[in-house]
Amino acid sequence: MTARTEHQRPRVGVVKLASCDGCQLTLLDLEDQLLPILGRFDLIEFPEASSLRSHGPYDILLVEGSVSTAEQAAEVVDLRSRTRMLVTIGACATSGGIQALRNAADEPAWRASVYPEPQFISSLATATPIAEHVVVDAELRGCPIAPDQLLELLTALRVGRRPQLPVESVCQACKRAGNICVLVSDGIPCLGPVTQAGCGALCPAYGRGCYACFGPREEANVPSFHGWLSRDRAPGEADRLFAGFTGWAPNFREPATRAVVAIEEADDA
Amino acid sequence: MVTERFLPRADLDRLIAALAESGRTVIGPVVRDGAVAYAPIAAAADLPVGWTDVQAPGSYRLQRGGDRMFDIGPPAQGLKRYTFPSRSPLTVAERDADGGVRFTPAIPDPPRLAFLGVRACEIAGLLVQDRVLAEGPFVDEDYRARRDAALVVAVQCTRAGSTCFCASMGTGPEVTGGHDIVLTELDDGYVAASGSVEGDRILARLGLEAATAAQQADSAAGVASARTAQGRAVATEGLRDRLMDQLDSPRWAEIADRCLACSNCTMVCPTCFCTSVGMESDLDGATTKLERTWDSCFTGDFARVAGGNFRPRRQDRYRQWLTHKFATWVDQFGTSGCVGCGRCITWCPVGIDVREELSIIAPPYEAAPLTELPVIAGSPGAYVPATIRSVTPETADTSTLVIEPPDDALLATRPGQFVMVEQPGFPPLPISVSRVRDGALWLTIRAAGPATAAAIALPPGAQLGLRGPLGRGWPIERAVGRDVVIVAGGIGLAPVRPLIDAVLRDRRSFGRLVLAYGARTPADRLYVEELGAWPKLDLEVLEIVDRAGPDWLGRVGIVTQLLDQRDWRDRAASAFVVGPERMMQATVATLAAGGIPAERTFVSLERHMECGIGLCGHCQMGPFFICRDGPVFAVSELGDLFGREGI
Amino acid sequence: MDERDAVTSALGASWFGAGLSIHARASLADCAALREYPAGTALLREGDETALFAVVARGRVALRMLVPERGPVTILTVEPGDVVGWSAIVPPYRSTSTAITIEPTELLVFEPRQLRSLLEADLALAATLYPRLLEAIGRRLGATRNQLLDLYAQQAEPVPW
Amino acid sequence: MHEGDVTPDVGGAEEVTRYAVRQLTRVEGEGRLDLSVRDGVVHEAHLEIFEAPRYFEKLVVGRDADEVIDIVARICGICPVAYQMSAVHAFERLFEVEVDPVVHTLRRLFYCGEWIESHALHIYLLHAPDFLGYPSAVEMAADHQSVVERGLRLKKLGNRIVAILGGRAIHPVSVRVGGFSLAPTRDQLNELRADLAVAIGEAQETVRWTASLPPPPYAREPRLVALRHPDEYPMNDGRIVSSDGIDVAAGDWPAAFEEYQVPWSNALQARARDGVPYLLGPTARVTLAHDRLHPLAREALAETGLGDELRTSVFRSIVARSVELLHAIAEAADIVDGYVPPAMARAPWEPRAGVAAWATEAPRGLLFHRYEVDERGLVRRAQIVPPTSQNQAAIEHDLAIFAPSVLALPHAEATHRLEQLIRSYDPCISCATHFLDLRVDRR
Repeated sequence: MTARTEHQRPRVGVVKLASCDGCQLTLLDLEDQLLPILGRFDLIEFPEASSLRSHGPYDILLVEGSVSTAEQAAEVVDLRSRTRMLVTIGACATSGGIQALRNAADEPAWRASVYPEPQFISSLATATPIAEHVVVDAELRGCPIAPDQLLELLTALRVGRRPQLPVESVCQACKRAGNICVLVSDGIPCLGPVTQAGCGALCPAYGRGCYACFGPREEANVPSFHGWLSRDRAPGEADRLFAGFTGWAPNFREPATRAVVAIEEADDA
Repeated sequence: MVTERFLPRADLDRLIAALAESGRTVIGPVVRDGAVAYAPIAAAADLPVGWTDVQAPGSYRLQRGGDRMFDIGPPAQGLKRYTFPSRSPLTVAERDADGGVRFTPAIPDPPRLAFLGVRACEIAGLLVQDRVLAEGPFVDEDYRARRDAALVVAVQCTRAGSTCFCASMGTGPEVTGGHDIVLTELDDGYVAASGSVEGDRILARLGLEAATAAQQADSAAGVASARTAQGRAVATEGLRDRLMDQLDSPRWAEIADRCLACSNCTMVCPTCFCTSVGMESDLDGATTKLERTWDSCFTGDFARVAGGNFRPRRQDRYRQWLTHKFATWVDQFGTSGCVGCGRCITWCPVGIDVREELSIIAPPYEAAPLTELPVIAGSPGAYVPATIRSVTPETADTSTLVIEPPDDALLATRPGQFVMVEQPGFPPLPISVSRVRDGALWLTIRAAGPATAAAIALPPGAQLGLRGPLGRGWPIERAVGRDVVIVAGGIGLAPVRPLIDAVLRDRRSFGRLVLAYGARTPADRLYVEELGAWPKLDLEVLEIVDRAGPDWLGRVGIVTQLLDQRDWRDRAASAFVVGPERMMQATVATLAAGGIPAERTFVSLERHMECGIGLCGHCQMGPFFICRDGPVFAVSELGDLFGREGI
Repeated sequence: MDERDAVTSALGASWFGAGLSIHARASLADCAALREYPAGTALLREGDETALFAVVARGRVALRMLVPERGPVTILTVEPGDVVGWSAIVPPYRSTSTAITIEPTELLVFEPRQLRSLLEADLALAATLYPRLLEAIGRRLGATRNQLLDLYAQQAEPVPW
Repeated sequence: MHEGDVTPDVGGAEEVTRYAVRQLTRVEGEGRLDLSVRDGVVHEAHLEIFEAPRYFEKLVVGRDADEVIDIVARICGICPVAYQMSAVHAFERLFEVEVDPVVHTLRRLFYCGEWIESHALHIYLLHAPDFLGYPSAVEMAADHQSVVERGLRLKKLGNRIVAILGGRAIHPVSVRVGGFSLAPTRDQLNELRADLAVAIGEAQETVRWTASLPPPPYAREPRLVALRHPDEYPMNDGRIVSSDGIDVAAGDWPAAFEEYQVPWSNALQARARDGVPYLLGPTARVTLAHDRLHPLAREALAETGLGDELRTSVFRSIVARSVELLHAIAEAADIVDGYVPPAMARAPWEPRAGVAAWATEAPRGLLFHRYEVDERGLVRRAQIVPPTSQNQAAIEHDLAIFAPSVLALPHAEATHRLEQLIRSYDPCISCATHFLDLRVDRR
């Protein structure tokens, strides 16, 4: 009855660019579901977990990480050409990740300060999301992605329906969970109102503010919220809140850039 | 006259024990994570003794003050999460190997609770949700069961927070009903009175002294001070009309500059009831749990229809929320949707104050009439398995499923009504019925997305779940003795076919019958054989397509061109129109020019219909829930809502 | 009845002609003739000088445009009562589409040059004819806009699965 | 490219055979082994790390301590807790924060969770397939389903511990300077009891099982380095000691070690100031802190009867890892049993200027952090030395010794053996915060 039947198992690949491996590890973290999934999907490329390699073609390719070197920029185009459905997983792939903050900075200077022999480094001046290089069919947000969303994506792909990936705010999930708002009741800066849900409103549940792992939600009214947060804070502090793991996402980019530039200036001083 | 007794402070534990005795869990205010919230309590010591709160737009702070137990404003969230949980199971849908389906609706299993320390505004919130969920045309059984199983011990407010405005909404601070016991706190104890038989029984068991005149006077004075202490009021006189007159106010855009559309206001509101159906299915989609969760009209995909989002802008969403809360709610439920608890003000991350916005958007004038709605039964989890008899392709992307329901209820579907179709693994779909014949429902479905595509891919013999019949159908009686003009665009021919069947069955009761049908291309025309056969039954068929190749010898253009040279003035005609909203607007204008009045022009609105019975809120348009009050409306009913942006 | 009466009554019976004054109908009738065309007759060719201005009395005329790779596409059919060839009296007097009869069709035909000189000579006639003509073109424009919206097209957003 | 391609390349008169593992699989992150041999003599051994640079040392500049804790977790998705632990302890030492003793215990539980998850992942899903001759745990599961399922159960338990304390298994959110933003309730931890009890048995079984896996013949005497603490098995506290006398405070790593760059490698490496390569991780800890192991772990280790071989054969690291898996589970069970929530989940603190430096024991070995902090508590400079870049010299050293013994084998097999040797170190290459361009010497 489902859109796909047993005999045609989708060929799946899992690859990474510049990232921490956490999002692809999430697949292995689906412990209880892992073997059932491997029975229904043909995992033909997953170097972190298997010595079997394949160049595809892939029905589904999960891509982790951001494009940070010239090789990766070429690789992602090549991967796209061998993939039917390309899914970016995690903040690095969907918005560039925290390393994308260098896009707002003087990258050669960063290089020189981290490496004794910067001339040996081959790295692009920018770290950019996959969608800035090739067409992306679907994305899983998060730093890291949520295991239940990964499972929902795989289930939806198999059943042949649209996956349920809510675009609601973290606040909505937070209130549903019955948490007390840390922003209103404690004045703790929390990006929940402008951040897409998916994490289960973890940080407020653990008594701290949301730092936007899942990135800006649709209609994120950053100027208004930034203004409100700036009322009782030192200049620039509100900017830094947005300069996180999804700081390069279009809606956060402006304050995040201001934060990086301010830090650079303080550093030079 | 209820006798007022006196409960000494030390005896509050006896009251709590008495409440717990009957096996109830006592829910009261407690201090948690820097605020007061409702939670289970074992004794008076769990209450916020000596705490008070300072609430302001976008701010909530606890502070020490006095040594009273209930000297606090509305807790962080209301009792809604106990009577209408943020997530609740609807049904489990399963499909077996040979295509059969099985549905196991969740059985309400309400906890026995006793709410202690409930404020007047809180009770008002419960009463409003009673109207919505238990006293409307459809009843939410889970909600009703939870309400029936809960006891309410109210405490009248003797102080008011800066965000309180119950006095202006007429819901407090006095507790006037909806309670089993009501207390008023004094320094040394509580003036207590019962509001129900069970409440009276409990108080009697405690064997309390009657309250002295002085104690009664103190209590009355305390409540009075809470009333006078309330700050900025809301002018409720004629608020409904004042607000609806301001749909084009420039203020909406200004609010949108501040509003984060984060939905906190709707989540903390004690009356907001909008929900969405979520799914959890196993890897094969064979077993699917349907779960209902709180949703919000501020969220992006809440108002998403097949064609996109009909409330794309924050200003549309804020307008929907505010006008619903204070205006269209009155049309729908005969009461305001706001109880003046002020939570939406306190818990707004950017401190937007509805009292201020209302005073700016809709300055006062006189009052408005209320409307009532009939009561009928129904429940969002109640699907019945139905077996597919045949599947007939109509066009490249559209097929007609002939489905046999297990009982006759669905066969009573009237022309223009729809049913909810649920397939395990997919979200429920509202589908207009395109014919009822030979003990079967005919559903003509266009593959507009994965769920619809999967539905028409099902083989004969397979099953799917049906719920219905739902909605208000075509008012055929309004056309008897008149000419009948039926105008359909695209897939819209499906919902009018039962109407055509009906008028042809009783041909002599009507005058001229005209069907004007517009399709995208000749290949997209539905029911081609019938289009050829109907003229023989004295139904004039006019067809036109948007675009065509040289081999098409019929008309090309838009559907209004079939009608714009016609005049109906001499023969009082009725018109029935269904198609894309834009097409219906153009058609209604043409028909009006031809002399058919708005009162006799009926349209079927295709809106996002989630639960099918108006309980989830997705389908709202102004005062209407399309799937409950519609989908068929007289154009005169819709007024200027018809075709307005962002409604 | 004679040709001229037939022309006058046909004009009066049409949606287009019904909106004109008696005087206008009379003077127009002087330069008009009723003609029959079999199905498939090309009345006008897109881009050519407009060969005739006509009111459709009976039948159906398809207005077509040629789209490379897709062949001729019918974008509108002109029904009885409406006009075809309006570009005959609007500069630069060239047809905006190809007009072909797709049924046996009877037209009330006006010879372009004769009609134009008549309109230049009789300003009263021009003052009643042009508004009606604009109304006809306006309705056609409105219809075309609605067609542009492609209202019956697949509404669902495209998704990769 | 598939692994094991031969790219012969003639240099001068002599034949150079290059064993190139184009991309190391079943390691976290992207690395490559490049070994060139002349006349049967290992000429060069390169472990090249081509993980793209992410500049974490710069990303933490201008941030306060709690921000840094969130940021450094992202260096590695496999061992985020380790990065948070090294950072939080470094800052607490500088700010002289008095943390609640229960918080100290909870952090050990937290680390136990990560060790369990990381060790189970490596033992069962990444390393065991080498010994049993499978390309991955997927194929292995076909013949040994119950074994793989046991591994997944253990892994899941580790994830649950981290998730209960930190909200989620990867990049947890609760670690703050002074303690935790929220401490778990007794009930939350009690939910782990039953599973921990079962896991102890499964971990004992794991030790027996891995000890039975036959290693390729190989022996050498490595210098071992790990933390040592008077009464705790090394995790968050203690002094940095070596098998040959190095003994410095956890914050004084630079006193005995240094980072440097070698022309034939493309990753910044670390070495002892005396230049001798050294080995970190389970083997080093189990050897140097043998007497601090949980009794159950010590017992299970004794049963294996491996003795010196555990230290001298790199291929036995899977056994050392299993012993630590058992230790972590047993200690976690003890902590859960005796748990009473802290009086103060998060101690108050004031920032101060100075150098915050500390080292803790990541699953893969010693992880050193050093931050220069200004008076507002903002980081001005940072240095992060992950275990893999410290182990790299030792890995290459081993490759040079081990390679000749497999050169006689068919090329693919030899390549596989060499890769297996590298995997024995459980290299976590994503952790390589530094990166240098690949340069192959083509004389």
